[in-house]
Amino acid sequence: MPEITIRDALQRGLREALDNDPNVYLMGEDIGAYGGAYSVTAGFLEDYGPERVRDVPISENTFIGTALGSAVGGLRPVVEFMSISFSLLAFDQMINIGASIRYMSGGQFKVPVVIRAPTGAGIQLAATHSHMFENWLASVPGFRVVAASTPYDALGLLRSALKDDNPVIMAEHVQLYGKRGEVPDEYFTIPLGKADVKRTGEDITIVAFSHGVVIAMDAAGKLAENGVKAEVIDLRSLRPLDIETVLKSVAKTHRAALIDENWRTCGYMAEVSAQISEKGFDLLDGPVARVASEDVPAPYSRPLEQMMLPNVNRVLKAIEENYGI
Amino acid sequence: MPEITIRDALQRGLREALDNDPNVYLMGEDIGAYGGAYSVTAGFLEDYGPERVRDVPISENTFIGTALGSAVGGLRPVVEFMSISFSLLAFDQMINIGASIRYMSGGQFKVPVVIRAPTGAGIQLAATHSHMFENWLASVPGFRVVAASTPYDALGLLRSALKDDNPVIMAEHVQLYGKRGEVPDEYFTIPLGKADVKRTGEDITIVAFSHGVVIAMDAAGKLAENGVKAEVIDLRSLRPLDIETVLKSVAKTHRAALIDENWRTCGYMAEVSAQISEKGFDLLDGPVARVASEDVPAPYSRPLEQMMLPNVNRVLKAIEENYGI
Amino acid sequence: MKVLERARKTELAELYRQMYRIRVFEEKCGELYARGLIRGFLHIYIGQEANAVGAMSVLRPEDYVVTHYRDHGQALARGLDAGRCMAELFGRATGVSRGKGGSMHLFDAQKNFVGGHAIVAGHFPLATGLALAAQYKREDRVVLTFFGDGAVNQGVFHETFNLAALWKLPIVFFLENNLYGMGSAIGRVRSGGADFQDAGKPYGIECVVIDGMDVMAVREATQAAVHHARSGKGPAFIESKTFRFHGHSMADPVKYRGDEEEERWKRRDPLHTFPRMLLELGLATDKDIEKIKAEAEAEIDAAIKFAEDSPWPAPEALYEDIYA
Amino acid sequence: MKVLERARKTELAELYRQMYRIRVFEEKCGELYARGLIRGFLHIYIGQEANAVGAMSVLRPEDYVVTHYRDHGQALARGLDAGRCMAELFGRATGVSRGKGGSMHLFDAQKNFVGGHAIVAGHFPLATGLALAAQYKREDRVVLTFFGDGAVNQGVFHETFNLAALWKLPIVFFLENNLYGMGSAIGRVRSGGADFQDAGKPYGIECVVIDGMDVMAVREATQAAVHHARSGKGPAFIESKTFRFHGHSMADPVKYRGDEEEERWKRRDPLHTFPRMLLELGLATDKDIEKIKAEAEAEIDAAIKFAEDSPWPAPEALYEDIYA
Ligand SMILES: Cc1ncc(C[n+]2csc(CCOP(=O)(O)OP(=O)(O)O)c2C)c(N)n1
Ligand SMILES: Cc1ncc(C[n+]2csc(CCOP(=O)(O)OP(=O)(O)O)c2C)c(N)n1
Ligand SMILES: [Mg+2]
Ligand SMILES: [Mg+2]
Repeated sequence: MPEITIRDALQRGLREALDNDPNVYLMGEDIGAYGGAYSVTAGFLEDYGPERVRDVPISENTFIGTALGSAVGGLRPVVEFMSISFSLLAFDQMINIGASIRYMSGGQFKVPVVIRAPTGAGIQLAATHSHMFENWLASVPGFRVVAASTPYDALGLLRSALKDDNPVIMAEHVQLYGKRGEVPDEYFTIPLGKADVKRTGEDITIVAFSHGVVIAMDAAGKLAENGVKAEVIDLRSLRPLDIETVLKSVAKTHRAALIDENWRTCGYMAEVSAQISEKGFDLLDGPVARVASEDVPAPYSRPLEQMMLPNVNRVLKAIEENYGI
Repeated sequence: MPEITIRDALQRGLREALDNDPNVYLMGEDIGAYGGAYSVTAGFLEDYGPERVRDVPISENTFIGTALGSAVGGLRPVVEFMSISFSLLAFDQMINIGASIRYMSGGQFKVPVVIRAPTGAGIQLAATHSHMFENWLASVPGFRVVAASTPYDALGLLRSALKDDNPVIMAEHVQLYGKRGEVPDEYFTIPLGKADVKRTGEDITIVAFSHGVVIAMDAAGKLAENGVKAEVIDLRSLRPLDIETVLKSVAKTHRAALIDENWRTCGYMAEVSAQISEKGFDLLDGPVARVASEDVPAPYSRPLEQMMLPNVNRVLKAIEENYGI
Repeated sequence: MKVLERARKTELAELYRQMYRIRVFEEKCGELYARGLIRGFLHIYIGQEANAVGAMSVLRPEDYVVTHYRDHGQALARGLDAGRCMAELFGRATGVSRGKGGSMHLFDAQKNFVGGHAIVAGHFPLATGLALAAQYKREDRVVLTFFGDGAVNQGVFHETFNLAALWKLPIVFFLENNLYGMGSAIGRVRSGGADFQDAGKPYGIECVVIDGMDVMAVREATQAAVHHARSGKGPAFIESKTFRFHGHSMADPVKYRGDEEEERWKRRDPLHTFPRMLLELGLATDKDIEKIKAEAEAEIDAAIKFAEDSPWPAPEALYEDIYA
Repeated sequence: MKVLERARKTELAELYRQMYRIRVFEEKCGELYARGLIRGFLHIYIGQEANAVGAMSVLRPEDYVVTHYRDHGQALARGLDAGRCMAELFGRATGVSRGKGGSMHLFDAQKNFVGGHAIVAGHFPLATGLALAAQYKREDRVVLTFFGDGAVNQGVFHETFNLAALWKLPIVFFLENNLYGMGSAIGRVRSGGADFQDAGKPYGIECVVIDGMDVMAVREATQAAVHHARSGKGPAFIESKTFRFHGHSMADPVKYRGDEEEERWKRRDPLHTFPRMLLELGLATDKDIEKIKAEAEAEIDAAIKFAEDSPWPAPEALYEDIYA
């Protein structure tokens, strides 16, 4: 199978949508003439023109809200935040219109929009530019939230998002755009709401999403060196959460470690940890090991930033502490 | 001891601060001529004048940011959101300036500001006006977040907040402004970061905050009728979280029920549940029972809204399911 | 000639009828709120009726209407069923939003009435997006969006004016300047003062200032504005000088303004001036007026009865309408 | 006479010196970024030096400066230590922000330099709040805040202009209009076009338009603006026409504009025109100029050495500076 990057996968998915559905258009800051801050839409303006590849003024609340409004009006926008950090400025529109207009109107309107958002730390952009709000967004009824860790998942999830009639937020980790992986030429999709077992094992379940999956796979590799067989679950979808797949694995391994690049306190994995312990109370041999970003604003300096983020060593240490393996 | 309402307690604390510290001023939408949406500042404009009781245009991002800036400039603003729902519009300023400027500058500035925010559902304001963002705000390093359930706590916490040199968010539940309770005339404060045992018991620990404490106390009363002695812990402070007090109680009761008016998924109690199970793994006789708001946008219609919110029956049912008591 | 005159008379009578039924609806709402049958926040429209009625009278069915939380007048003028609106205020299953929206969030997709929005200025991007959809799909539709003087202070006002003008979107911004945003007189919260003519200047959007107590003036100005937007020339902007006779919401004791100001505006109440004009010009008789009133009162009484008799939402409804 | 002339000469030489050291600093940053010693996002100021230098030259030490992420020029012109700035860009413990802020978040409380802010337009409320604090405390201080043409499109621009004008706050808004916000030529994202004179009109804030390639023009206009703000007349607003010679950030291949436009602007490079003028008017000699250059180069070399020799932050630093 051909190997492509996550960026390539996103481009393929977006081009398909533009080619096949005239109501799909792209919108975002500098996605056109500039080609996108992370080059996901490079070349699109040339191919699809300014009506379908729309550069917008720097006014997040309005351009996101406008995308939502156009979806209510029958279009299917794919709108890009230059960074999920800037979504803070658009939370009102996202939540009070995007997630709520259908409910508030008693089901009269739908909002078929895909919101793409580069997320995450690790490239030294400091506090204002290194946010991850997946946990917050995933707590909002009305949204779907997905996060791919491979090109295959990125394309499959994007295709499903583009078929869904609700606001779907795709959190794209900035460290993963260049990540390579196999993607078949044949058409496939990945349902929203299904986790994926990225590696099977019997001794411990490691749950992660987005860039955390890279850490999880590395950790599983290290554990294997000591004869410990880790199962790695890539949640892929944060809302809805596929807790069944997690519990099934924990029922087998009796151990769970969670990797979260959110701030630890009220991070996404707090919910997963809570659910494992609440629903799988009798399954566990020891407490869930939760490894997350430290509760500090993201620092610029590389050694500090690296300390802040989860890494393989911290995962191995937490597993060892909780389970002695 | 004299009985006063939470509204009275807040008024007393604010007047003290205005009387004693010339750098304290109040700012918010319609807090002056109108007297505040929930009348907390009624009469203040007359007594302190427009320089210290400042009405602002409807522009949440800017007036909150201006308050933060004036705090950096040496003042000690107390700024009021008309509703925590509208804080969505100011999240950028709150997080990227309020919570971060100290860190980003390597500790050169401080931001002594108290942000007061009416919060919560239950009075039929529907989806856009019934939010609780305590969980999100409590996940942000740099903030302190408190929530009082009694007039005594409200005054004590407000006094401490006014002495703290960091942004302190006071979430004030809209259903509690009129709640009465005893408050001594003598000066006292309540440290930020300390939970309070509102009722002692040996059989089960019920953890709550804000309006949830009212439900918890009612539930404890009902349980007592069946001879079950519940301990009720009012967290009071959501950041920092006083998990020690919670664990101490669970070590005694071996059972825990949590009440959360946040949406269930990634609600604040997800973190508390996770920490109890992670840190108190061997303490529990059964899984933590978590009762939260249903994952739906808040509906207007009264029966629906009541169904959405936690109540005594749901708490009792969850306790019975998990612990058979 | 006779035919034309009769048509004209009917049209004028219809304007009066619309204004009157809104007035009655709102008066009843006030009573029902006091009795606890309507809850949450309730913002009534009394005094401003000429705006919704005049403006809406020139729209086509396919045009979109988007407004803020003070939305009963717009909803009724747009043709939403009074009974289903009242049922919404009662929180009943038969409400226009199935009881989930309440007073501030009325919706009716059939009428292209896209809310009812309670975040001040939060409906601007939605309205802009609907206009973008119409433009993109080459549909012959305009968006008419209402807002208050307080909304101009929100940043999103500036952002949407910029975007709508930049893309020449078919949208009419209708400002109901009633001089107060809640308890805040404009001059206390806006550096530009109480007049908004300049507000669109930086975006190249001209403002037409009109008397919002005169339903004919509203109608005429909106006709021109809609024509402007419909013909591809981009957004139009109307500032209507008007006044709400009661408090901001039912919770408001109105301590921030004087009786004298209220009295001055009440003398211009369109519910008095307009029928008087019709009578004076011989365009209606006392009997016509009485008939309209009686019918409107009966309609609203029936609406209340419909609401009272309507069922509460079923418990399952709590979980419905979240996802499409 | 002699004394005055000498003072004048020294002043002019100082303006040149400041511009030159910024230029060298920025050129070196570009190289160091390519070598991976500076990381994150890096936005350099080359071409715009006359703005920071001219404007800052009229401030008093107690005045506040607040700017956006393209902040090296402002930082140096405000008197921040070049070595500690460079150390910040290297992420070292000796950096002005202890290595926690990086290029986009330079701070120095001693110099009343309150950032370095990376959210476009996000520093407006902070600047407004500092001005409010000064006014409230009856301090004789003004706030000078810099921003780009892209920032005007954010709602918060409108909100702060309104608030600052409403309360007559002592603040100078200095717009460096370099014609592009990242890859977006103004005309493609702003309905008002490339000129900003009207942008303050709705708030009653007059705009002075100046040539941002002429350090003397910048100085003069800022002097007047600061005087206006200092004397209690409220905010002042300057639009400076300028240009960045390089890409938006180091990641930008600058595909959205033509060479010809760049060449045109480069002919007006203040680093060429200003010393040429000094020489022509006999206000400086070739030797003076060479000396300034050599000193500035030495200063920046030393700054780099200081940064390179500086320690990384200690691990404890991760948890410090969150709470006061
Ligand atoms: C973002 C936001 N801030 C504050 C409020 C509270 N609020 C509701 S209406 C209102 C006044 C709005 O005044 P205006 O726009 O003039 O409309 P009017 O009520 O006069 O019709 C305020 C402050 C809100 N709903 N949303
Ligand atoms: C809220 C927000 N949106 C987008 C960005 C990404 N961004 C950084 S700088 C920039 C362009 C700003 O242009 P301008 O204000 O003209 O300043 P210049 O870079 O030209 O100095 C953009 C879009 C950001 N940092 N913050
Ligand atoms: Mg108004
Ligand atoms: Mg620019």
